[in-house]
Amino acid sequence: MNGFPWLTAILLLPAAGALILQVIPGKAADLIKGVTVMVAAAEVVLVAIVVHGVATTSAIGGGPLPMHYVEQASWIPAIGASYHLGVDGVSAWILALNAGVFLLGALVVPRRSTERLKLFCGLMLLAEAATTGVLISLDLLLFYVFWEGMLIPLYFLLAFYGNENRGRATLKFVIYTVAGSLLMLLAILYLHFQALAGGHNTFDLEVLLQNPLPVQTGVALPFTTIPTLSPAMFAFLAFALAFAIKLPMVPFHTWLPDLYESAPAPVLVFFAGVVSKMGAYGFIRFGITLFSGPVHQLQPLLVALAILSILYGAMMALSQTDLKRIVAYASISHLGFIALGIFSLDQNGIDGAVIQILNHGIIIAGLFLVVGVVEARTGTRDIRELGGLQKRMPWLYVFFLVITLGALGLPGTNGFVGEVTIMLGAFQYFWLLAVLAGLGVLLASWYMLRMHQGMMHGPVRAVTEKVQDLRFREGLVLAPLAVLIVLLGVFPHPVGTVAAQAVPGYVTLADASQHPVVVPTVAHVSALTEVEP
Amino acid sequence: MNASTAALLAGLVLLFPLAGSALCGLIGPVLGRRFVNLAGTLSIGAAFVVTLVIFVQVLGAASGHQSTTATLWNWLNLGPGNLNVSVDITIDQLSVLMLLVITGVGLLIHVYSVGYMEHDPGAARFFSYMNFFIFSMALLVLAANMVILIIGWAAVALSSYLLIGFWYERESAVLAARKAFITQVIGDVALVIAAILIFVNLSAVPACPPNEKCAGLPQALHTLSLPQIFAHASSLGVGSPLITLICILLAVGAFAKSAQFPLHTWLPDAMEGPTPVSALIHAATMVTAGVYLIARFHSLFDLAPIASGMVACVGMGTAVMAGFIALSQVDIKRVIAYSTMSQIGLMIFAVGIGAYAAGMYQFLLHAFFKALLFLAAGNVIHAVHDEQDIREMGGLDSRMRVTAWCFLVGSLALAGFLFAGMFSKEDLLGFGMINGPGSPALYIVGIGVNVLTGLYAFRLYGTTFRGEPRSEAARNAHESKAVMLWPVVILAGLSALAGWILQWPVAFGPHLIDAFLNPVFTSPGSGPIAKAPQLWPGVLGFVIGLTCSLIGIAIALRIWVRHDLDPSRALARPGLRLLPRLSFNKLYFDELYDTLLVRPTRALGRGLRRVGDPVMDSWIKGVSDVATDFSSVFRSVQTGLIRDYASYMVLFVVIFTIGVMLAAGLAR
Amino acid sequence: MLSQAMFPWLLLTAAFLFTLGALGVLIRRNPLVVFMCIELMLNAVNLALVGYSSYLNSEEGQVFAFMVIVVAAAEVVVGLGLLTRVFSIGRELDVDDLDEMKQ
Amino acid sequence: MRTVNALAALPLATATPGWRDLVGLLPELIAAGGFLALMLLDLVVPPARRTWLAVFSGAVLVGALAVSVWGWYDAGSAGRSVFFGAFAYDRLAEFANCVILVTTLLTVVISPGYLNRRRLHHGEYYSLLMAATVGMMLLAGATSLMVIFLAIELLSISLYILSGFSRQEERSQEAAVKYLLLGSFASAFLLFGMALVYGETGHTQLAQIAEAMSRSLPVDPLLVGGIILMFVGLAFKVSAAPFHAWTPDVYQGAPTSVTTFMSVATKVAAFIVIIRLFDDAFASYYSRWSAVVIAVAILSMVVGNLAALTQNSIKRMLAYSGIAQAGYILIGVAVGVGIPLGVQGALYYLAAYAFTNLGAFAVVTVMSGQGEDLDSYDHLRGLWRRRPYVAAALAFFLLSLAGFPFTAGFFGKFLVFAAAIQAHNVALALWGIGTSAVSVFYYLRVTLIMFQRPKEDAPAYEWPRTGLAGSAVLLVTAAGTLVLGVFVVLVLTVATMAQAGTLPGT
Repeated sequence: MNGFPWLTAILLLPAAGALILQVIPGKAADLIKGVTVMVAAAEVVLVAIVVHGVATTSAIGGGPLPMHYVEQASWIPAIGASYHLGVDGVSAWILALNAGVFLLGALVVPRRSTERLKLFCGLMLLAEAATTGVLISLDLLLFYVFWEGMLIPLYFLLAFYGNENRGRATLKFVIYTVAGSLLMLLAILYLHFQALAGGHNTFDLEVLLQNPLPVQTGVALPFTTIPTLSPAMFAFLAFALAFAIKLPMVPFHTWLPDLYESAPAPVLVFFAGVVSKMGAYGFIRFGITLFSGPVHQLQPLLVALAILSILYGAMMALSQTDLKRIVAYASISHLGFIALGIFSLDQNGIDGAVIQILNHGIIIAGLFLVVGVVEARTGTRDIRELGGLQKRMPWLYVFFLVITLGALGLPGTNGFVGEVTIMLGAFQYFWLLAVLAGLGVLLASWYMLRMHQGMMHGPVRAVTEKVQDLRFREGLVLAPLAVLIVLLGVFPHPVGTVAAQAVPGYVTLADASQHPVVVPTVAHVSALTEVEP
Repeated sequence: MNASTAALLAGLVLLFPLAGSALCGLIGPVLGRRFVNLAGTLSIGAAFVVTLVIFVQVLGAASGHQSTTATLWNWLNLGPGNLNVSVDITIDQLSVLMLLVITGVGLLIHVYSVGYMEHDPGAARFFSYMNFFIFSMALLVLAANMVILIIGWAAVALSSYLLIGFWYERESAVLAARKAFITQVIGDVALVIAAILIFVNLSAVPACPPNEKCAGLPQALHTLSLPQIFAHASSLGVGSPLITLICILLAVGAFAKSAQFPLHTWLPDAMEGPTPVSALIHAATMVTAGVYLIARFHSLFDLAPIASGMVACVGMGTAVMAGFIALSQVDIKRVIAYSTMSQIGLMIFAVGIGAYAAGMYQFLLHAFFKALLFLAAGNVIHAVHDEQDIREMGGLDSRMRVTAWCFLVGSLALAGFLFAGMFSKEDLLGFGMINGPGSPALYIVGIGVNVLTGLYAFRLYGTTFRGEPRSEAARNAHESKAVMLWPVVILAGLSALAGWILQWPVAFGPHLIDAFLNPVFTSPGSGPIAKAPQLWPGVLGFVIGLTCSLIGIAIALRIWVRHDLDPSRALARPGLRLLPRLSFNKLYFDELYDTLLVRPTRALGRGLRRVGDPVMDSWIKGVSDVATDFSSVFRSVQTGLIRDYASYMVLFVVIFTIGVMLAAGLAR
Repeated sequence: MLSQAMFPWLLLTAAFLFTLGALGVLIRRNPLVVFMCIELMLNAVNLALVGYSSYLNSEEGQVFAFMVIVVAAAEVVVGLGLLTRVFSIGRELDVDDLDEMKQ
Repeated sequence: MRTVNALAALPLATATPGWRDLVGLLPELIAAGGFLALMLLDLVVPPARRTWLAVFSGAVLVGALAVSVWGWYDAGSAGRSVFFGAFAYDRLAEFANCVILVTTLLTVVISPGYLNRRRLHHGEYYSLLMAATVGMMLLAGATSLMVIFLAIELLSISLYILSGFSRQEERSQEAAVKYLLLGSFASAFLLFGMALVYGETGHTQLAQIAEAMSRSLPVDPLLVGGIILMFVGLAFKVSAAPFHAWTPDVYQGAPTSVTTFMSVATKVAAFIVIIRLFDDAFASYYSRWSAVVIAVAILSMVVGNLAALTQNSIKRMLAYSGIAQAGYILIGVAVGVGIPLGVQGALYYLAAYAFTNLGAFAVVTVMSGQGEDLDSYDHLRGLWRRRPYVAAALAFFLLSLAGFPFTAGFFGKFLVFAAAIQAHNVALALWGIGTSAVSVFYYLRVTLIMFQRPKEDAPAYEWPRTGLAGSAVLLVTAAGTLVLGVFVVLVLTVATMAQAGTLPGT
């Protein structure tokens, strides 16, 4: 608060860092990396201040979603787009995750082996700026600009620095994300003109939430209702597609394993830890609030997809032999949990989703760091060739054990907190969901142990014959993650309370009963025909 | 005692082992073996001392005030109507009894381990894990909130996993650890779902009976704190499907932990761990956590007769099954493991019929003699150089006298003659006579279990210690050193005397444990759920049970010690021919699960891997192909010939003009 | 002063000439002939312009026609210059030869 | 017919032109003067000093630019018609002037270096460039069919010669002939359309044409035909499919600096006049011509993007992308009647396109070395290693063409799509979305190639030093692209004002 534009600061700091890098001679690798890490650390500090502020001060703004640190300035008055920033209990911890994971990513940038290190670090910083922007913008156009802009640095990082088969992977990734988000742009425009018709020339989320879209009654059947294909429904589908691809939910996930397999370690840590959470964040912040009607009509489908992601991801993780692919599918499964929590539209569920976003970010970053270390040591990612690492790398074993337990959601680790809360929320929507999610947990312990034991236990193999244990720096990167996994497992209170102070607003917004219900009329039918390509 | 004291003491009990674990694990490898031995054992000793203090406190407390609940810190607060969990601990007779066993027996076993792990390079890791186990077990029994209980529950499973897979270079150990852990997770999930059911349904006002109008709707509590749950258990309905379901889920959790049918197959494999582990975790304490759970949730089970009946049947069934399998196993530790399974089956049966105190009584005594048996077995294994096959042993009684005597005491206690087992088993069977589903049917089965117990107990003793040595290792085996002997002796003493002491004041009446625990188990208002038998029926039952045990022992001695009775001919009869093979192959449960669950899942995974993703991103290739085709079309019309370009222009001018004219004509 | 009856015919003539020129462009391969066809099209336009102007008795059409003539002349100058340079010695006059750049 | 005849009697040529009319033409006059002066200077300036010509023309352009900026304020929001309605002195015209003059200026800046490398440095280059500029400026302001025709021919003829400017090169000659023959063919159609429009309305001034059209229902078939033919002629100039076929060949064949110039400036001028005609003068016939414009827009987006997908020549790729961009701008035009956002979007897109495409072609020009023009994708291999900033700039321009945020291209697309949605023409927007999704690939593919190592067998292309002029131009265009991508309000306000003050203003 107190006048200082904190959010602008955390938004511009990484970008400024990217600029600073340009004046450093390309030869000074240490300096370049040092500056990057410094900027990342400073960002962490700033974000910490912001999160603390969110936790301690009371939110301002009488809107349905009270915000903190609000900044508002006119941007494109002609079309009512504004530079509107704000943070609340939902985004605060994701913001912290963003900064923290990025710091880790910056720490593990291979200083010597990266060619054009300056470019690499600059792109990384730009990527962080973009993700930060996504998390704090309250204007749909601004959000979209960051959302789409996020792709640029990520694309270059992946396309330039990935391994040999990066070409197809990045192409797939770009196909999926661009296709999804362009449709979202149309939906945003639809919302804009809907509001314009209502007398508001705006893209502002808070204003758009004030006059909700008309909800059309679906055709009621036993168990579910067939949703009517109103323009609102199409708009939601466009948003949902964009978010579901980024999350990703099965069946829109196929870009992810290939991409993770080809991505360089620092990018991978950041990507898996933060970028994939943007979809979940989008669903919470925009999906369920702006489109409560369509969400409720499609809820059965959405939770079904979430469960599908959980189980499908788990089964695939069980049958992979490449460490990165195992973790990739495991992450799909876990993100399915997050989606399940969101679409339960229950406060526990959404709280759990927010908590799980943070926790999964920590866990997955740790997993990929470990995989990176092991690959660097042994030169292989094939689980069948690995084994007996516990003997050679006891410290890695300690950290990896904690991370694994977090990943399989062992009670007492942070993974459990989110999962149990999500299951509680899902149960209140439909009991079977909790049971199936439980099955997912069971499978998780199976594939995680398969991976963990396959790497660590058994007799020492040829590739693991003469590997060294973690160096101090590597331990320094992994230790905080392990500590956090345990700490947030036994004392999740801070995360929970901050999230819980914001989530009720979302739940009430997602409650369709508030919004006007219109029976489909000729006008809607014509509108429908207009929407169809 | 007041809450703060309780919090302090409980905190200490938790803290000491945790600190010990951290010390041993992190700086142990640096500071060396002595430090590890000291830190590892002293921490447990300290915890034991604190437990004694607590015990005294509880004994001294006025009746009705023995139970204290305290909050350590807030775990998660999601606002009213949502999940609100705080780290609560309860100190009452039940938890303190558990703590006594955990820390007491634990201390002995730690001391024993100092000797047993002497030559193992991973001793530091071992003690770290063991201490962590004590911590998590203590957390489990102290927890006063269901979430915290689940956390302890899982932490126990974790330490068990770590210790089973302690020798991680042995594939078999690794697999056994994984199997144990995943089985435990099944239990965890069951507990979580039970917790969710309770959270959703627990309400302050008793729920209305069906099809009846109520004045005030029940107002939901949305809590998972155990005292609350127990206080309002009735709101879940008496004998209703809901509470039955909850209790069944709880029971599933208990079965997973206590290796009851059908989740029992992990326990025998768990013997891959070092012997002290088997003694502490897979005999004395952890595997009895299931019994504790049901006893702790008695006020729910009291309301769900169907569920309790199921529990009782499963318990007795497991007792029989395990006893039967134990008859023909050849690995000394596996035999004891199955006997554990069988004895725990009896405990489960006891709590199933509502004789909670009896169940805990059996738990207490069983902890003594089973730990004794395992440690003694550990001595034997050491003596014969890590040989575990009893067919390679024999004649050890002359070579390691103390161990042999202690083992004999343990076997008698197990079989239920003279020593510990006699009291507890007869006690709970006595309850079985008049309580439980279809009583006294299960009681009769229980009598049979006595026979079985006698048989396998003394088959083990006979083949191991009596007769002639059947291997080189056995021939020049020799007694273990003091540090591994004293704990055994102490446990032998306990097994021999505990029963007499506890039973002393009142013969055939309620024993001290009963008196001590009953306040916990009497749901407010009514008395204990299970009626104790009258005096003379009790005496009668006692005599019958005892004779059965003796019969079993006698037969065993004739077959395996005096060798004047050969069962093989009897078993050769067509009807019975199958029995030995079934028993030896553990009724083929592993194979069954493998074919029914494991293989299909793996196959499904492989199938999905082959089909799933390729199908799901086939559309991308399709799109790109179409795009490229169109691209080549558009490029092919770009012939570079001026006349072609001109003709395109003319063509489209014509098309547009005609089209617009037609449209205009239609518009007219 | 043009009579009402004749005017449509005149317009048709212009259109006919225009089409003729266009067809010539499409059919003929000699660049000079193609160029002439284009001139034909322009002159068809001139015809239409002049016809209209006299029909509507407004001068603008005729002015327009003059401009067209001038511009056409300029085009011819430039065009012939280019063509002579392109189809210099040793190349027969064929627009279909100009297909080095395609696709 | 009778009513039209009555209109013909309006008194026109009574007054004589005055100073106020000349003020309206001041920028054009300055440029024209520069054109003549350049022709004379060419005779006196020694061949070694030809750069002076560039400097001189640069000075002239700056002067014209200054006057245009002044004219923006002088013309005011209403604007006024000069030379008896033959020419518009309004903000639309001045906006166009500014864009065109900046384009020419930047082209002039990069030309000497390029021409010297390619040994093409002849004096008439600048005069022809100036002549084309004059034509474009006139076109932007023209409100009379005759002026439109004259302006188009002026710029076309100059461009015919320029595209054949490299006398030695076969390709350049071929390009010139193609452009010449097809261009005059197209202007014949344009002319016939004009004749019909004139004949059916009886006027050549747009104001009166519009008035006459609004008098009657849009039913006159000859008039409709005339409108369509005029659109065809102009669509050829903006290289919109299916009248685009000449574009790739000419862009590839012409000297790169010329391509740079004509790919941007021509489009701007032609689109301005299209907006004047269709969104303003012919508005009352909207129901008739809209279908054609929409069809052309969709065709351009589809053909341009898909054909560019598999190109291996950067110049051809940019040509096809230019065709696609024309399609996007046409979206704005197609829905522009009654929806100001359409025209505003189109204008914004034009400015964005000017900077972006100019930048992209400037990179090609600046990087073209002694031997052949930089053309094949293989020439770009390893550029990112040897010339990181040039490569980054090109990547930035390509991203802008693809329509990524933080670049001008994004808001260009955004505004025209918004206009389409506002016009309830979601289908059109969806076509735009789909095609731009496709376009992402070939743009990004080039960026990737720049980062790859050059092939072993093929010798790496010899890139010349960027030089002060080159870097300056790249800097300006990149900055422009970025500014238009972030501080939208600046240019959007300008576009709004320009759209508001359009003459004849029906």
